[in-house]
Amino acid sequence: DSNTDINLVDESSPIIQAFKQYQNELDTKHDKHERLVKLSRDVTLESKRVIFLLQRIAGGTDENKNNVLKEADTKLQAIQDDHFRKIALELDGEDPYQFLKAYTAGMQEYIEAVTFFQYHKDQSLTNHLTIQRQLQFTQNCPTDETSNSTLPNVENPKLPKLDIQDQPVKPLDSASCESSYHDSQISAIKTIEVLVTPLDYILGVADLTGEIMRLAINSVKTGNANFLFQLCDFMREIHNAFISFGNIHREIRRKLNVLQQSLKKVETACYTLQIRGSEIPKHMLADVLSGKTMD
Amino acid sequence: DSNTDINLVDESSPIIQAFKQYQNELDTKHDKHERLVKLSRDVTLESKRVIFLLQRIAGGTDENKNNVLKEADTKLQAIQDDHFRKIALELDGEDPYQFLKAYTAGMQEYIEAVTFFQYHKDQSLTNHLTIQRQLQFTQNCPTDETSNSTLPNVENPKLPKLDIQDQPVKPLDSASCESSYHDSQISAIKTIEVLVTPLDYILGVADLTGEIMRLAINSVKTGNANFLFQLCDFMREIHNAFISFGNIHREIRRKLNVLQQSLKKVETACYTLQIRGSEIPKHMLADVLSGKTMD
Amino acid sequence: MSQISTTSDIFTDFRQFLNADQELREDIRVKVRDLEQTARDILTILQAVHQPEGIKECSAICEKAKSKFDIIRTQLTALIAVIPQGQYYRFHDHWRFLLQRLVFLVAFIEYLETETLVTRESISEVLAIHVVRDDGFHIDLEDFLMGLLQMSSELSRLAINAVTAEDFSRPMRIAKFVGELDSGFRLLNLKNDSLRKRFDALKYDVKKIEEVVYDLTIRGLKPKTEVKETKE
Amino acid sequence: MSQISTTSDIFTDFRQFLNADQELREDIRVKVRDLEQTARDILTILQAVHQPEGIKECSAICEKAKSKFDIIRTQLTALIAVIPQGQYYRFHDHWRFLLQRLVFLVAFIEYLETETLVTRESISEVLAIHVVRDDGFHIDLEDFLMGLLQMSSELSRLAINAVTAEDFSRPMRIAKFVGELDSGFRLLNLKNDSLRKRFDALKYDVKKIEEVVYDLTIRGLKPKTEVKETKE
Amino acid sequence: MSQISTTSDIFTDFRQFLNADQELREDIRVKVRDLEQTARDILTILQAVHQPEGIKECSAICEKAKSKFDIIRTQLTALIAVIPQGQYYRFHDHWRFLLQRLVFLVAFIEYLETETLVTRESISEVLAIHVVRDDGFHIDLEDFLMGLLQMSSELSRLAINAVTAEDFSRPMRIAKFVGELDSGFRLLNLKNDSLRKRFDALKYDVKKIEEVVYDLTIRGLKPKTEVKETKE
Amino acid sequence: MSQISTTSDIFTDFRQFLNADQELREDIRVKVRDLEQTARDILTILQAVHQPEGIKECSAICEKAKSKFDIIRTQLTALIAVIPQGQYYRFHDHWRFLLQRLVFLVAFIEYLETETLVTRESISEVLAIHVVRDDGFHIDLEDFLMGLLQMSSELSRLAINAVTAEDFSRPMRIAKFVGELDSGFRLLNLKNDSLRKRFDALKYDVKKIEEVVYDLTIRGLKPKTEVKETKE
Amino acid sequence: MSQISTTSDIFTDFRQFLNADQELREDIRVKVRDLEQTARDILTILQAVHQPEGIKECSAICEKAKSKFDIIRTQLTALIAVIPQGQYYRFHDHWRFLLQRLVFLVAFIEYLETETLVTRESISEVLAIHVVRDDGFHIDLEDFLMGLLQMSSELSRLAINAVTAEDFSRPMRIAKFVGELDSGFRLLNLKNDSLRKRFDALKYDVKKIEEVVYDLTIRGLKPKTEVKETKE
Amino acid sequence: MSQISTTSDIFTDFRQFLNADQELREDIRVKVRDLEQTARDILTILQAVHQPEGIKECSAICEKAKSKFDIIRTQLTALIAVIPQGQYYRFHDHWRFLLQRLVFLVAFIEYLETETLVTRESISEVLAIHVVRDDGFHIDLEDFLMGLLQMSSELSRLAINAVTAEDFSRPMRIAKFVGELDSGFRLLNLKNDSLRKRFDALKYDVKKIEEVVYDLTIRGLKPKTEVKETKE
Ligand SMILES: [Mn+2]
Ligand SMILES: [Mn+2]
Repeated sequence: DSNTDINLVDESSPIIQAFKQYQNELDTKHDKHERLVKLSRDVTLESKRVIFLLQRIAGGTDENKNNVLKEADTKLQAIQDDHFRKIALELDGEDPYQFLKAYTAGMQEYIEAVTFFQYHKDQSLTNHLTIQRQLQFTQNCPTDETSNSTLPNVENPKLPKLDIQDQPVKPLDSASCESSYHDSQISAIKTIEVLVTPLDYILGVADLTGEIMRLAINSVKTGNANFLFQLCDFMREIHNAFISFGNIHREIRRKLNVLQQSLKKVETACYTLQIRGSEIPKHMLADVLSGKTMD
Repeated sequence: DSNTDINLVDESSPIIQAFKQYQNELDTKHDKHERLVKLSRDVTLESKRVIFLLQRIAGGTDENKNNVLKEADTKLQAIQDDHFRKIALELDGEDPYQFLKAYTAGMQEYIEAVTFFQYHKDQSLTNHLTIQRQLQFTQNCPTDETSNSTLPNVENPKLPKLDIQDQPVKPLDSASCESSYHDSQISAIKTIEVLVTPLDYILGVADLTGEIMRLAINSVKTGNANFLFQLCDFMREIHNAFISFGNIHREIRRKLNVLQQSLKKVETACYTLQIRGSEIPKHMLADVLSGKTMD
Repeated sequence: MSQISTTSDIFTDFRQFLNADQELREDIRVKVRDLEQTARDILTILQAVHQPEGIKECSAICEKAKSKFDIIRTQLTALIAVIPQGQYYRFHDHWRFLLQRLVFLVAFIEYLETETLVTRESISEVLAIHVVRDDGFHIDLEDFLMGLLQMSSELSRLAINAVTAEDFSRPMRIAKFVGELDSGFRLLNLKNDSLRKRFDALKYDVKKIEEVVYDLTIRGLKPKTEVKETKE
Repeated sequence: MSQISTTSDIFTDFRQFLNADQELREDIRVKVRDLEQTARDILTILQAVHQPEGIKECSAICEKAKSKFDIIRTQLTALIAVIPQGQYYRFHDHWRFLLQRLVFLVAFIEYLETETLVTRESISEVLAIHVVRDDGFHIDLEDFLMGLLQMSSELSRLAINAVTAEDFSRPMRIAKFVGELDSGFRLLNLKNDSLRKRFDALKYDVKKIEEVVYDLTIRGLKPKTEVKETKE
Repeated sequence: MSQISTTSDIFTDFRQFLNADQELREDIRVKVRDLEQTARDILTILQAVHQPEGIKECSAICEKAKSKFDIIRTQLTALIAVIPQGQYYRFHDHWRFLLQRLVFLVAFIEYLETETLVTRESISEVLAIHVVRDDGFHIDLEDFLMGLLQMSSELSRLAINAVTAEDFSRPMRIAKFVGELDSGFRLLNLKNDSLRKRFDALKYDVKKIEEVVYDLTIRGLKPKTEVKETKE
Repeated sequence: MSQISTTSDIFTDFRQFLNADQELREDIRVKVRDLEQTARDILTILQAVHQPEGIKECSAICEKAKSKFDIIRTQLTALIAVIPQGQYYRFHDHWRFLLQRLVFLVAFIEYLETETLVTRESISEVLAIHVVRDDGFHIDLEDFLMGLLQMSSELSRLAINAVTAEDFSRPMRIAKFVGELDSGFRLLNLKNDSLRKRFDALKYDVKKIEEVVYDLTIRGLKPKTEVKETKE
Repeated sequence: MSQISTTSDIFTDFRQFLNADQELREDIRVKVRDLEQTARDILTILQAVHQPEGIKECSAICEKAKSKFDIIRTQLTALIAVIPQGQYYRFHDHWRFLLQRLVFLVAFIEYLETETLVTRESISEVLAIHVVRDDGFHIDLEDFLMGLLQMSSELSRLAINAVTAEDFSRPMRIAKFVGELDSGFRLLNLKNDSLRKRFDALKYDVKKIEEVVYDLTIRGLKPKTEVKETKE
Repeated sequence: MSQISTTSDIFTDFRQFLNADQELREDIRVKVRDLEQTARDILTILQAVHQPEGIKECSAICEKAKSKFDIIRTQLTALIAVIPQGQYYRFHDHWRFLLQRLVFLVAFIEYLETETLVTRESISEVLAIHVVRDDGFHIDLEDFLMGLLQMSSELSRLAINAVTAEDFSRPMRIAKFVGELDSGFRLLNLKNDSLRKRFDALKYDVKKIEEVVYDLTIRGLKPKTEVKETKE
């Protein structure tokens, strides 16, 4: 639209006609990339805050743990329903790998947050498919709201993974709701998603170990050896898996280094707890540390 | 607000009370930084498009020059009135240097665009003060619009530079208009600005020379030796100024290298034009190149 | 229910993914290398147009070059067969340069034969691939544009060698064509990437060709019959 | 009208700016260096608390350290005098580490004397600077927090040395204080910056102090009188 | 005319040579990759010794790891078969890290089983390759030393984890062993290269293990029956 | 006890080995440096062909340059004498650039004298080394090709300077020769390495020479008597 | 007790020494900075020779530049005064680039005025410093050579701009002069350092100037009256 | 004509100078390498003090180490002989690390023997070199300080190992000594350079030793007879 009114060149030339089309395509792509970068930055920021929130749980026995988990859950839900839904709309009908660089940073931070949350909940590692399903959405437009804030009508379907739809969706900022609403009239409800690549998943898990390490160090003072040893086992499992992967990807290699440092820190923490406990009988240890005796 | 409902710690502790305040301050600052980064990215993108638009003027004699300049002017005006006005609102009451890193990239690209525009207009270099004045705004809120697009009531005052106001302005995304409207009821019309640092100005000018070089190479084919020599003189003037600056700043030094390469390219273009012209009498040259003879 | 897997399962899965990925990439790499070899062969054939005698046997050279595209199509089909649906850009870096090269070759032949700018449609047809992404294996727009830029460099070289071969009208036509291409590129808003850098080089190609036109003009070697109607 | 200036004028102006800027930075650099020297002297005085005898002469040591703050205030006033209005962050890197160090020193003295956490207000008072940015030369919040983190490292060292000096109640009080500080820091949302990194180190300080408490506890060396009411 | 054919003929020869060379490299690359995968599998098996239960089942773990060396030997034989005579160093970079890793694995197993330092002879035997260069495929001395240094890092980690597993005598024995290794390396005149850098890490490992011994000593956990009964 | 002596003994052996190795490298380094100096001297002699008068005294210059090859042969013999059997590639990086330079020099002289492309056999003869790897010290094919590419840059410079010296037929012959070389290189399947990068420079050299031919053509300076009479 | 005072006394001495040292460095830094500013001013003056009109007023420009050397001499004298005997190289890095720049400036002026190569003696005279190291403050040979290399880059640029200013004989003379300089540098046995790297740029400058001469030759612009009348 | 010979003559001079210079550097390099080897041998001897038995045979170990200093002195004399007057700092980087290492060795022996801080005078005496710069070959103060810092790391390690060897009083004395050293360094106004960075490591050493003292204290292992009887 912007430059068409300028008559610099021979408008009738087929070359010029073709390049006008190219201009349009390029601008559309760059604009979409830019919007995705911004959404990704938002995801990063919000995910980081979830992680910090979860780090506020002291050890494995905190009495406020449930409250924290509830708040973290709400925040994660908001990231999915707000930011990721917008990303999914942008990516609808696209080859997601084309725009991967634009949102990979946010995705990895989000995976770190989600897996950390899950670990707090039940000491398990969230699998790839679960995370992918959380980022699938039915497209169902609110009637006439213009704001970007809460989208009450969006449902997170927890459906089995679907193929990416072919139909492209108009960018959000040009009255996207209308046009996508229009689409849905034709095609009924459809499912859109943000692709979680296996590499992003595993790099997010690598980052998770950094947070596990922080959690472990924080937990030493509780003297809960079992909890600490459990964290150490979990880290070892991830570590052993990573060393079996091989030199596939530069990023994995780089993160393995960090992971090894973190594991050493946790192993040293276990060592400290063990050697500290060696000076009194085992059964007294927990009491001492929980402050139940000798005060 | 977000974390206050979690009762992890002794709320009555003065330490905890203090840190709640710190949390609030830090989050506010990070959020503002984030908003500025995004605005800066927009400025970069829009400024780049202005530069590309201006590069479409062929040589110094293009008949569509006026149309292009008019469109570029409109676009620059939009960057000022839209993006920079928002940046100014964010920075109102702040030490602009605190957030400089967040918007310096956009600022430099904008300066490159503005100075390139000015050079096309009258072959002069826009001075620092002029650019600064274009980024001063009277704060005057439109009555009830919620969109961010056109702000018809904003006036660009071209007033002498004013000191930065002390009064802080609420961030844009929480119904900023209302609150700033409220402010203006108290304090009448006030002037806000985005600071243009001398360093950003000069680095923008350094980038300008890259565009001047492209313009010069494009102009060789017109055979307008005067125009080319004029560009070369302009670049030499900037170059000679830069070599007199000294090793003050790493960025300046780095850009001086690029500038020297660009100057060599333009000097070589002048050389080519000269040596090419040597094979026929001077007075025939322009005719030959404009295609007026021999066809 | 299947959703809950042990940590060990997760990593076993991922390792399988990595192995499969590596094999796939290996496969792609080999196939792309073969294609690059064929593309190089075609280019070597086309180099003949720069020889004094070559410019006159332009169509024979083009025919010879085109006969090789059967191989290209076969090799491309084999490549496409291994790429999973919707993952073109996952492996983009593997064939980015190959496709730019192929665009260049097809565009160069098209120019030599018809003196017109190739369209994405023609290229897709010649290579037997899709035009737009939605339909499958296609050519990324930026790669297409890079290919065109490579062609203009080759044309600026051809303008020089045409004069050596005493074909004085060709540089005129090349000048007009490349000039239009340059105008087209100026319409684009590029980022500071390789495309922008390559486009900057186009200015020098244009300048070079303009100098040839100038040289011919001042020596009265410019053909009287104008460039208006390009031969087709 | 004055707005239109020649290119030459513009660059002359900028060169003047650069020269003025360089001189100003030079001036700041020298003034900050002097402040750093004084801060180092104060720290050396405070080091005495780690000596076996030192812990008992805590208040004398603090008095001696505090007497040096006159110099600090004078030097700070001289520094502030040269900084242009509203350009604190322009030169932030020049004094960032100095202010962190000063916060640490004031906070450490405050703790030694009252066993409470210093407030930004107290620090501003001691240093005779402003609390908030709007009022002028102040301490950036992140620098303030860095200073507190430096203090907790020093306190973890003090807990160790207090035991050596056979003061068994102090580590208990330090443990409670640093524990609270740790809880405070956990409320913050940090970026991946130096503050985050430094905060990660705090975990190890906390751990160290907890180990001292543990060592005292299992040996029955923990004083009966509880840590509840910190002496003030 | 004859010149054309000559140049072209010569380069056709070169082309064949270069293609064969590239295929050889490809072949080596694939074979090395397979070896690396097996080596990684062995390493993963050995990681179990760091588990609290693992240290007690040391010999079972070693047996399991050793059973994989059949694969290694087969894969190595296949690799060696494709390397032309006298060109070991031409492809050295391809397998340098692999061989360091294999030395580390063999040396680590040897230590776990016998608590002695592996010799180059044993390694050659286990891998079924030559000891000295002149005889064919061998292990470069610097690669051998790098492997030993990798082992000492793993041992320093094991010393820590042994304590966690309440095996208090093992760190004593590790300390003695790594100390001797350190003395050995001090005899060498290392250049400023990767080996030197890695050796600096060994010094750090030694200190780390000394601290473990210290921790055990001061808590009276040092086993009374001295290190005497280690196999020597 | 025996363990200590063993480790120590083993490392004493290693020390001797490493020291001997380091001395060998030092020895090679010095010998290569001397060769580089002689090569530089030969190059300086050959530079004279770029002078206006030089091009006419081509054969005298070549004779002078060739007389220096006695020294080269003596120095090479000394170098070869110290290299252990089968370790050519172990020290390849030490003489890689030297050999490329020597190939360039021999090839350049050969071209100046006969206007033909040197063969690997001739080079081996001039340098008194082996042609193929299996026989001993030889020139790696990639180094040989690098040497040829260096020569073509020098020839493109010579084409320019020949025009200055008003020798208008030489650029024609150079164009033909370098064109053939270019076709030869196009046959090769080069990896993305230094050779490929250097080959890209050849394309630039070809273009440069084509422009010289163009300049001569358009100004009617191209000799009418065709390139036929070049020595072949 | 005496030990304490001893350590403390010793370090008090060190403190004084280090402080004095730091002040000296500060002093040198400021003095060098001033010299650099003057050198930059001279360079800016000399830039005028690249202007179309400038080349004709060469001697006026040189006079203007030379008048600034009084300041240089005064500033250098002040600098030399503070450097302790025998510590030239201790602070070499402080003035290394300054001296290279000064050599360049003096050499460039000398060339513009007399078209000869400046000697180290002339430079010492102009700057009023010593020629040889033993006598005191001097110019390191490598810095002198770097200065000459800077000059040849400037001359290659001047050759281009002289043509633009329609002075067609100057490029001829520059070509001859820079050619001699190139031959001179080829005599040297340069290490792989910054000098070697800079010398590679000279080779490029030489080629550039040869192309200018070529351009003039082919267009018949080479002045018939040869370079004879330059002062020699 | 005369110009050519002049440039050439000048550069021939330069060539001789540069060659001589390069040989000198080579000579220094070899001599420094030999010294480093001897220093390494001395360090290996001294490592014995960290062994459980070693700490008791401290003076025998020191004697053995000191006997090697004859070699050091001879090698140093040979080195000094080749350094031109007033060019110590020209080659400073060649021996900077060697001298730091030598200072460390002498200071460590001195401490082991007398438990006092070595003076620069003693070091000069032991090494038979000058104390102050003006007299000739000396030790730069910063290198001296670096040597002391290396010693304190070694002492912190010794404190750990002394406990392992059940020598519980030595850590007390080391704590006192290193504490004084720390106070000394705090007096200095260090720049942000390698010395400052190394000094930060000293703070860590001090903390480490304090923790040893703490461990001894809390377990009642601190010798009742206070540190009084240390030799002074
Ligand atoms: Mn994280
Ligand atoms: Mn630009």
